Amino acid sequence: MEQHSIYLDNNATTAMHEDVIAAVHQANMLYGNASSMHMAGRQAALAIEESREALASLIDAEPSWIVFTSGASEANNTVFNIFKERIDLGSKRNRIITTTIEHPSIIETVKYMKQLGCKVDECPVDSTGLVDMEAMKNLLGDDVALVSVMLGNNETGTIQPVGEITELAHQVGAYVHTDATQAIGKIPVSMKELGVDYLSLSAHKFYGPKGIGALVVKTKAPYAPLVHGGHQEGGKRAGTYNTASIVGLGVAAKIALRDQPSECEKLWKLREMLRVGILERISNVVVNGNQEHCLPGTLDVSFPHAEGESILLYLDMEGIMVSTGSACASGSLEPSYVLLASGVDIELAHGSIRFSFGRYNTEEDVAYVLEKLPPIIKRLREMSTR
Amino acid sequence: MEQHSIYLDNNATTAMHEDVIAAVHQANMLYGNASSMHMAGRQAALAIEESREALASLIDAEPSWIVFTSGASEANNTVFNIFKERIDLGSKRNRIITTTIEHPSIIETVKYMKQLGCKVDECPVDSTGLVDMEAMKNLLGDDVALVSVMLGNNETGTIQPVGEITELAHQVGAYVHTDATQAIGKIPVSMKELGVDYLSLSAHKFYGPKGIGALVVKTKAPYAPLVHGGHQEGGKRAGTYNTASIVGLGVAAKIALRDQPSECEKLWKLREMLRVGILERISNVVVNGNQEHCLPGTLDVSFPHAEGESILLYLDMEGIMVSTGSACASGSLEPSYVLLASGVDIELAHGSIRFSFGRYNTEEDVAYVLEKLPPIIKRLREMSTR
Amino acid sequence: MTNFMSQWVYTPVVKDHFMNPRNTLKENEQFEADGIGDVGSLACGDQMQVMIKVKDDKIADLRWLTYGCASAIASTSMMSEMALGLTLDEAYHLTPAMITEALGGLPEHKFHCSVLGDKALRAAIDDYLEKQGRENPFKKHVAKVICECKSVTDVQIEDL
Ligand SMILES: Cc1ncc(COP(=O)(O)O)c(C=O)c1O
Ligand SMILES: Cc1ncc(COP(=O)(O)O)c(C=O)c1O
Ligand code: FES
Ligand code: FES
Repeated sequence: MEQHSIYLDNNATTAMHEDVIAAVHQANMLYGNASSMHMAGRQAALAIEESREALASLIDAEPSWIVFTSGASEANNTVFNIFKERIDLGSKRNRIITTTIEHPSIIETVKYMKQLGCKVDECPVDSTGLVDMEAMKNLLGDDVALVSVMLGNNETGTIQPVGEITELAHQVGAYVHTDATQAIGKIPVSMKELGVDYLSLSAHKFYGPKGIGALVVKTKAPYAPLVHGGHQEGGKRAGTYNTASIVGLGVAAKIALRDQPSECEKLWKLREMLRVGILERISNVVVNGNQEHCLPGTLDVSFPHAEGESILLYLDMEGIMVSTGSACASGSLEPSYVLLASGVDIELAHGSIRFSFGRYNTEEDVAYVLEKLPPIIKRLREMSTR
Repeated sequence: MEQHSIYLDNNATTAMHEDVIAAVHQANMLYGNASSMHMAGRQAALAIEESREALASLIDAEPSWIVFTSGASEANNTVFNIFKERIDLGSKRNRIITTTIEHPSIIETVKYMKQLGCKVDECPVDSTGLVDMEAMKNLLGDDVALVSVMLGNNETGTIQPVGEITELAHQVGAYVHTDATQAIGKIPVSMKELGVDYLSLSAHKFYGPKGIGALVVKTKAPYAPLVHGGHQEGGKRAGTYNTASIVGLGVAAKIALRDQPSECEKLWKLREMLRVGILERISNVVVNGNQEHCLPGTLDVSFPHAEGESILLYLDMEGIMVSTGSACASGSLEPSYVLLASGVDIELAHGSIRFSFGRYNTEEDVAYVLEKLPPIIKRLREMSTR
Repeated sequence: MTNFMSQWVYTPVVKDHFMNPRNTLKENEQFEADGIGDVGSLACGDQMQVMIKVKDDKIADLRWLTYGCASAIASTSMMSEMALGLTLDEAYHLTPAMITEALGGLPEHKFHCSVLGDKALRAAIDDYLEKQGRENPFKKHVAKVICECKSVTDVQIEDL
């Protein structure tokens, strides 16, 4: 029935790689509890340790730093909870710095912590979504416990100078976390080079399974579990090992390590084709985010006088899947807080469309979008109050 | 090479049912983000809602009560965190009651909360592991916020009178949580009949995938997320929907609902065959836990003068997989806290072996164990200090 | 999973000694020990007894019994092979590290298991010297022999 199915929502989640699907299917036979000493348990434990090493290679970290979690949301919550606890226990470093454009799993956690009286400063960003480094320097001080800045933004793709920020933060003795969820597999990510103490990621953003991710924690960085219980993950995260998904994450990590350079090139090419094509065919268009420091596959565009949800649904009718603002906000009436934080006009912040490319997209996909999108925008603009 | 592979560690985790494996494999194609409005997202969302209904039917709850989590550990942590937060915010009901034999995901959470100054009472159990109802009555009072009592114990299989406890707790205005993780699929579990306000479960205990479970929360019971972020699960638990695993949980729930009565009968028969066989063949054996109120597939036995890990590993050499005490304690020197809490002698608490049956076990398995176990015990006892 | 035997929790040497422990006291065996050492207790989850025969100040023969885990069984079995024929002096200075090395390693949290057999051996030598009414030239060098399952640290093990 559907003739086209063009998935341009890869920043929300990706389709699993066929090798990952096969590996997960196989690993579903490794049913033993990886904490058990018997054969079934040991087989599962071995498979898990192999994945730990694969992930460590991908992000240039030590295998022992990796704590598998149910995803990046849990990983981000865990980091903030570590410092919430330390502050609650009376640590003199009692301030946290983050930014205005983090993922909801940080934004909402910060809201919650502030309600409880925690001191959190949100560093502003410039009009392209880049962290305002002057503001950051002014915010830093020896009362800062944690600085958390995402690596690549899920909505605009803007890449932050996390290495630089880390240096500054370490100078005042603060620990640094980066949410690298969107960057993994798209750009090179070296935890050692970035110098960060904590890093979050989620497998389903790089063709792995959903419901599995990791918090990567340097050995000397403070830690406290969010999920207390059994001794899994060295006592850092309780819960029976999710063997099959961890295996899937490991295979996805191996593929990402192998393919990242070529993927990066390909994604950027498709993204640029679409950007140039849209600007050629549609007038009055605003491309959001920083166009220099940008994740290769992300293109976020505002179409004044055309409402985001309507564009999304008309595109969907044509078999083109995109998202408005951040996927998490879908179904809500909120304008994109990421764009608002970058000083984008509220009307533009309401009507942004995110095209996010993945490994299965082709130039034909771009051509198809460039055929279908202009009449949709035209139609909506004609319908629109002027 | 391995001739026998007899898995008797089903309380630790079960092998996925083949229908579950097939459904998960299929659902891995439902890659869309279930929060997204486009086609791929809606397909995933539909599959998730079907699972929610299947789980609701299994435990006689409303679909809207279900919050999918990464497992029972997270679900248990979430419940305790809800009340920790309320108490922190100054609630007059500032005491929690639980028992001495809960799963580590509660025991450790309680330890942590006590360190932070929270008032938690652990109700004692009798020599069969049943909650001491007199002690419970004495502990209850109008300062109690939450009573948390597990339904079936993972180690001894002892089943608690949760319905009765709930009535008493509700009389003093406390909320009630039960960790039903071990009971699901083995005995009938009706959340409405039990009357509890919160219930935890994990899919991998009833032939579903690992890394997925649920906290089931009545509409009017207090709630606060453990993982803050996106609007998933009605804002109750952030993180991209783990579609495939949720689908697997749903299929496992359907199978459990269908097969629970016959499974219960079968598991009890195998367990009794083994219990009687051991008592006939091996002298000086102690069967732990309550033999009347007991999960059908669980048999926990202490063999004085034979050490648990050694028994486990000798059995493993014969292809028989069991666990000592709770799986979480494996590799540690701790005696079983569950048995110690039941007043079992410390030496017996050190050397207990848990045989836990599942749907793939047969009478031949029992016969094989009854052939291999006695010489192992004999050998270890000969080697043992006398 | 073709090669599951190599995936055993412990090393192949540990496995061999666990499956075929050497020099255990057989059920009806008469063993006239010159010295007996007991350490640990059932309550701790590990208990160890070492019996020695001494000839010309050498360990002429040795038997042991344990209520202990696989690591305890394997390390005591290994210890018993290493100790046979040693002078009392040499035997007294066998260390858990030497035993562990001979086993090809033990997991960190199982290190203390190798201490048990070793301590029991020293206790047996102490017992022998005491029964002989001889002065004990070794004892002052080491901590007293008690069950320390839960408190033995790597540092202490290094010290021994
Ligand atoms: C930047 C960023 N951080 C965190 C997350 C959360 O990941 P998950 O939903 O897998 O927990 C996402 C995606 O949803 C993301 O894009
Ligand atoms: C009674 C009980 N509660 C909770 C859990 C935790 O489940 P999970 O490890 O899936 O989080 C388990 C099993 O490990 C259990 O047996
Ligand atoms: S008119 Fe429908 S969301 Fe505002
Ligand atoms: S002897 Fe105590 S655990 Fe090995």
